[in-house]
Amino acid sequence: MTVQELPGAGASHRSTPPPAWRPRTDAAPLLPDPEPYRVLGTPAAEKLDAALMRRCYAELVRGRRYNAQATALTRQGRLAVYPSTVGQEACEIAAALVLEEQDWLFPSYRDTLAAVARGLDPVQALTLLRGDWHTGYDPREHRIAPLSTPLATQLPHAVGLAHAARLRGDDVVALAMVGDGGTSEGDFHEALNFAAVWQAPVVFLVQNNGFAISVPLAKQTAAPTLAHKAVGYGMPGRLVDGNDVAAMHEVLSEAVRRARAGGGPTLIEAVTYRIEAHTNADDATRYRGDAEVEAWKAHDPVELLERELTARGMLDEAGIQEAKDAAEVMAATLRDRMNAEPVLDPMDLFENVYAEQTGRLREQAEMLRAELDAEEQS
Amino acid sequence: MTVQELPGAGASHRSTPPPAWRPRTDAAPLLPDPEPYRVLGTPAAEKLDAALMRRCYAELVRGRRYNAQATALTRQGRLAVYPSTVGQEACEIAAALVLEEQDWLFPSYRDTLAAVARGLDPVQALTLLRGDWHTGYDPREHRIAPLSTPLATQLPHAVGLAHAARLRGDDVVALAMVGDGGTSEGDFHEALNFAAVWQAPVVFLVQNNGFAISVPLAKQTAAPTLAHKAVGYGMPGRLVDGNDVAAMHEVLSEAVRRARAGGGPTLIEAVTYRIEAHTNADDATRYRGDAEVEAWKAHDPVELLERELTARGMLDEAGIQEAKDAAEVMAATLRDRMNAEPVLDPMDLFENVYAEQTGRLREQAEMLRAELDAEEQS
Amino acid sequence: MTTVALKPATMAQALQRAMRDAMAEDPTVHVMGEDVGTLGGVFRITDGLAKEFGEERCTDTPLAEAGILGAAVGMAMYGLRPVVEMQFDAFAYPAFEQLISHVAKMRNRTRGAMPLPITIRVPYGGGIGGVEHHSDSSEAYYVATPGLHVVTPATVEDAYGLLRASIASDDPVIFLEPKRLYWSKAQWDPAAPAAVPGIGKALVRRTGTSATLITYGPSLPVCLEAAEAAREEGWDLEVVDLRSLVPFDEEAVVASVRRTGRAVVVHEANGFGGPGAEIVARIQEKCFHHLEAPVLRVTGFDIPYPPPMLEKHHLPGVDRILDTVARLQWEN
Amino acid sequence: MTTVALKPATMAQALQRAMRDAMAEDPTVHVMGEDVGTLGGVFRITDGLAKEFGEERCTDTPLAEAGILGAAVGMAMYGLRPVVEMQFDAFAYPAFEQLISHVAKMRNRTRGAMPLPITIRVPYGGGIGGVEHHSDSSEAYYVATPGLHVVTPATVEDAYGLLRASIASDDPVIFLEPKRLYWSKAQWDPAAPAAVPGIGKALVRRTGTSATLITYGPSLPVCLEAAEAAREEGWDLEVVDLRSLVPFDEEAVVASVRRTGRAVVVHEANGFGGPGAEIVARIQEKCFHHLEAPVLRVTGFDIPYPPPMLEKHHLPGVDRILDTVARLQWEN
Ligand SMILES: Cc1ncc(C[n+]2csc(CCOP(=O)(O)OP(=O)(O)O)c2C)c(N)n1
Ligand SMILES: Cc1ncc(C[n+]2csc(CCOP(=O)(O)OP(=O)(O)O)c2C)c(N)n1
Ligand SMILES: [Mg+2]
Ligand SMILES: [Mg+2]
Repeated sequence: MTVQELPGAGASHRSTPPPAWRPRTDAAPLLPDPEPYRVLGTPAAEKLDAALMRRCYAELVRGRRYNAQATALTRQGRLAVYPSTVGQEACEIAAALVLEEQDWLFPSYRDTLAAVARGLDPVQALTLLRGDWHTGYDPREHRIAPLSTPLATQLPHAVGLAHAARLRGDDVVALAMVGDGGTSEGDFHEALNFAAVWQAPVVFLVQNNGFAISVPLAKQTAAPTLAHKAVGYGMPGRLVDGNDVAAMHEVLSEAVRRARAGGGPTLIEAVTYRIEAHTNADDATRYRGDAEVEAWKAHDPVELLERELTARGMLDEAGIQEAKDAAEVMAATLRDRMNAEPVLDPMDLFENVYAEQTGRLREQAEMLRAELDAEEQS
Repeated sequence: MTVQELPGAGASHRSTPPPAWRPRTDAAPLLPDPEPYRVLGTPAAEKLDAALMRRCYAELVRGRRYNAQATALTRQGRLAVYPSTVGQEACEIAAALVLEEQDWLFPSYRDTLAAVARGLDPVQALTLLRGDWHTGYDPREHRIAPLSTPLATQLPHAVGLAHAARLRGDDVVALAMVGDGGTSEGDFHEALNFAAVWQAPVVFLVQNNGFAISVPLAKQTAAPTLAHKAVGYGMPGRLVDGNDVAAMHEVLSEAVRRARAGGGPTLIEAVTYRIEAHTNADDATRYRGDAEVEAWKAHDPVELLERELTARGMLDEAGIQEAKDAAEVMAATLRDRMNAEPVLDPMDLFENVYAEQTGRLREQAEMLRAELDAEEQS
Repeated sequence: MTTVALKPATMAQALQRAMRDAMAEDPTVHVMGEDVGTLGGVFRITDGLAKEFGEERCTDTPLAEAGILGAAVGMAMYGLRPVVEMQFDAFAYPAFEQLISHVAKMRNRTRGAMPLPITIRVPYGGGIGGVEHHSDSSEAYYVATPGLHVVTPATVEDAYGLLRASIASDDPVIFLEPKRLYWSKAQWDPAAPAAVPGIGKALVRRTGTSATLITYGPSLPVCLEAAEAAREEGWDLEVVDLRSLVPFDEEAVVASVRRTGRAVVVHEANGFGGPGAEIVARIQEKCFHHLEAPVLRVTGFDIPYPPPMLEKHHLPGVDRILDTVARLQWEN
Repeated sequence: MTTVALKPATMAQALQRAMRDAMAEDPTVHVMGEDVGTLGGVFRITDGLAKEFGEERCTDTPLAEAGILGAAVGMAMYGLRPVVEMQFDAFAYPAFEQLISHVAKMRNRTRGAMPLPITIRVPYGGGIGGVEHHSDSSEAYYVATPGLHVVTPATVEDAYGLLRASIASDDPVIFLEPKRLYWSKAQWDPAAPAAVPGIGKALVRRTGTSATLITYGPSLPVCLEAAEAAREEGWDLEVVDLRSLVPFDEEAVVASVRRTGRAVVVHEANGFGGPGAEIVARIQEKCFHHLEAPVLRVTGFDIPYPPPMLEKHHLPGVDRILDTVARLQWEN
């Protein structure tokens, strides 16, 4: 006996729910694939663009060398601190390569490599980590936002900038980078929500490198994957092998294209691994075992590409050597330039607090001036 | 030609991604149904528990009357402000009824009705909105957290409390209420994430009443439904007709049971509608049309249940009258009690800032004491 | 000399007009916040702007203050001039990290390359019978943060002029709107609003010789009333309206106190660690040999904001100001 | 009288010990924060606690400060005594709304029914060569918020004693740990730690007659050094260590300044609107007729925290303190 057959039970006691009820979009296309998308070592590698892949390879080799050089600089006291991206170079490089000139990159504190790969002078990129001025470059010149130390706070900036560009009718996409740990912050949530509501041309790239300092992903989230977070904002989520530069390039490019075409934001989770410690100041042996690190080393982004390209005859010994040589040149130049002690003017402390110095800053500047003069004389 | 067939392309250039890759849970069971769950007016109503439904009916009628009385009190100047839940009574009542004695309710500023239905003295529940002390009751006595005005901030409290109870081995579930607008706040995100990671016994009830003051849901989110947000945290999301008290009771009970059994948190989106303005101070005609309100009035939670129970012979005229009479008694008592001007002691201002009054508070208290004495004498 | 038709206008109207005129003059000015569009804001300060300039210029955002301010940062990075409304004082707190770590620091950390011309409008203070979290005087947090300007009007004319100046500023400005003065009225011609003053100049609202009352925002009318009442006691009080807490017009304050030799700072915010402390500290430093008595303060008590039924005891009132003036060691 | 084996211990060790002893004595004490468990915190202050008491008592949380503090509120509502670690000063800002609107107010808004015994440990201040956002002195925000205690140790012994007292307090305590003193050492016996002082009492760390230096936390060693150096100039400086900014030990400060007649307040936080302003305001009020000179301040400049290569110019140092003492109108 169904309710319809009940005595007195007719249309009268049922009501049609108002239309606001219907889900406004279908969730299925937003869901990521169950497995990270891969190209290298799969049939999809068939269609690799040789020129692009050789460029990626050169950048990966350079990126790896950059990481090594930066870490060496910390040991020599030339850098105060360096968060390495060894193992994550495919993410960093792909992020830089998929953007057009007019697009914007919003790096986290870890992403100096992406900034460098986008064309930023490595010395300028490392200013912050050297203990020199906070931002060593003009963000507008390279369209690279300041490296963001407060986690996830750069994400709403990317949304606002992309939204503003769209309102102005400009063809600009913003790519914002964040770590797995950063996805737990409220700012991550608010940024993705704003982006989806405004259909802003933003791509959110989460580098899931397994850890937030010492905290493993399992203590960070219970989500099936971080890419699944997309569905809650009404944007597509993509899961991709972050060590596969070909896959990274393809998935990021697609998201950038979509954003550029007015299709709105995308959330991409790149599954990768931080091979080195959190920074040179960290001791990773306190929270993870060698076996895990070794397993990931066997899935190295540089080697993955090198093997694929070699196997396909797209790269030979000479090509490898050429990339390595170029990287060595970059490293040597960087080392030399970083050896020069930067010269900072203490009086700059009072500049750029406001457009115009306030009275109290003038007073304080005078005091410091007098102190410096006195020092000089003694 | 697949990659395997390439000359030189063998196992050597493919690598098995490390195990941390696999999604840790299956997303499918977390996804809400595409349509809000309903019982009233559907075949599922067959199995209604008559006693429970009569109780719900009495509470709904009382709740509707309570709303009317509270709004009347604002007109008489007895309440400073009242955020009405007319149209949302099924959510409020079900939330109160599904909890055990030892469980905790975390209401938002709108949810005085849920608190009252849980057994809180309505005068105490309304203290805040009257302009009297912020929280008119001892939260521990009824296990009802203070009404939360800063949106979504109560959600992490619910998580922490539920987590603490679980650590202590106590059988306690926390039910936290929030509006559709509140889901955009960072605190919503952080609370749900903590709950899922900790597998805390919490139930999150979002009353999607279509608006955050004047802002419609379409400007708040682009998600398929708010229930879809659950998947990003790895908890199940449920979509339910918030005007169908039977459906609400069932879905909430199930989530509470699950939490109690150690199954972790659930996110429930109750689709409902705020029939009246945001508060008595708001003018809803500025942002929505009558037609929409009328459509929702035709899907009224009290009438829906009344029709169903009447049609099924579970409720007759006498039963209806009885519920109405009881509601009138409640309303009359409330009106009378709220007519009595509360007596506040200004010297209480300095109490409970700290466990012990600090020196400066003692000074300030002395000053006020002297002022009050002087006033009295003049 | 033209005759202008002065009509009674409220502070709310002057604020609305300031945004309207700024938006009309400068297409990069964008207003954003919760309920600012269709509704015109819960205080109706943005009334009509969405209609006149479109929802893209006056935007109802999702309900998330950090997101709002964070998005405004990005918009400003791209060259827009966002005017953000925080619905109430306490609801600006979720945006605190964005404010402190980015908004206040961006110009400095980019060595001037990326200034952020953002105006953050915050209705603040009590006296309107609001339930908890709706009446905070949060200025101490902003004042203690280098990189922010902190501005607060006390009159209809200043509401217009200071808001225009704030929107025109290339620096971030916390624009504190005294809620309980929203409906205060003055003769003011919206068709020919007064010239826009710069930020950072205090005004002597009443000259006097016995002592100086230093105040701002919602406490200005109270101080003026107290000054009137003080005449009966034989005191001729000067009243200084700071108008901006940062930059702080030390010159104007010091000049006044050197003249009168006595001073009382009046504000609603909690006393301990409040903005008044800084003002007192500077006065005693710069006027040490001119002071006949310690500089005193009349402020909100050092308690969380009380419920509406008790707020009158918390707020600085005429009697408490006069009692304090009486303690300025007149016998010496 | 027992002989105790004094060994050199660091402030970091004393803090760790304080938590360990509190956890051993009281099962309701729970430590939580980012990286506090397995890693023992980025400064290793919670080292070994997870191992000794289990991950449920010393918990690595997800990376979300508002969530951490909000969850701690709920845990405290249920009767636990959470000790929250914020990883660095500037990373406490995301939790600001929870702190101001709930933690500070809960006891008051529930009329005493629901006190929140939460200790919020915040490593603060500069001088460690940290990149931006890692060296803020954020105490002004906390000091201006009624309902919070604000405590900061300057010695190894106080690190232990004050942290124990803070954890034992039934009120929320902002426990500010001077980062650059983490590795400072003193003779201290971890097996028989000194008796736990209550919160709210300042200490005269050095007696003197010429003038009083009032300071706290990271600036105490600098002031003591300045006082030594001042002997050469013929000044005998008294040094007061506040130890807690809230409650503020006005009696101790006033007593000292009345004795010496001159005072300088020293702290790293920005001067304008900083905690020193309040201290100056109170001294001039309570010591007016004892003061030979205005009360001066040596503080961080009113700028965002500078990059490591310039921080030495920003931080109050011995010379700047002596220059300021020299300005205390000795000729009069
Ligand atoms: C708001 C905030 N909280 C805490 C920190 C301290 N902190 C710096 S890096 C880090 C871990 C970040 O992890 P993840 O987001 O996964 O990025 P990864 O370091 O792995 O690149 C933490 C906690 C911070 N920088 N900002
Ligand atoms: C953090 C915060 N921001 C803003 C407000 C102001 N405010 C009060 S109610 C409200 C709308 C809430 O909408 P929703 O969450 O949908 O709940 P509803 O009112 O519909 O029950 C707003 C913006 C607030 N209380 N808290
Ligand atoms: Mg990570
Ligand atoms: Mg709503």
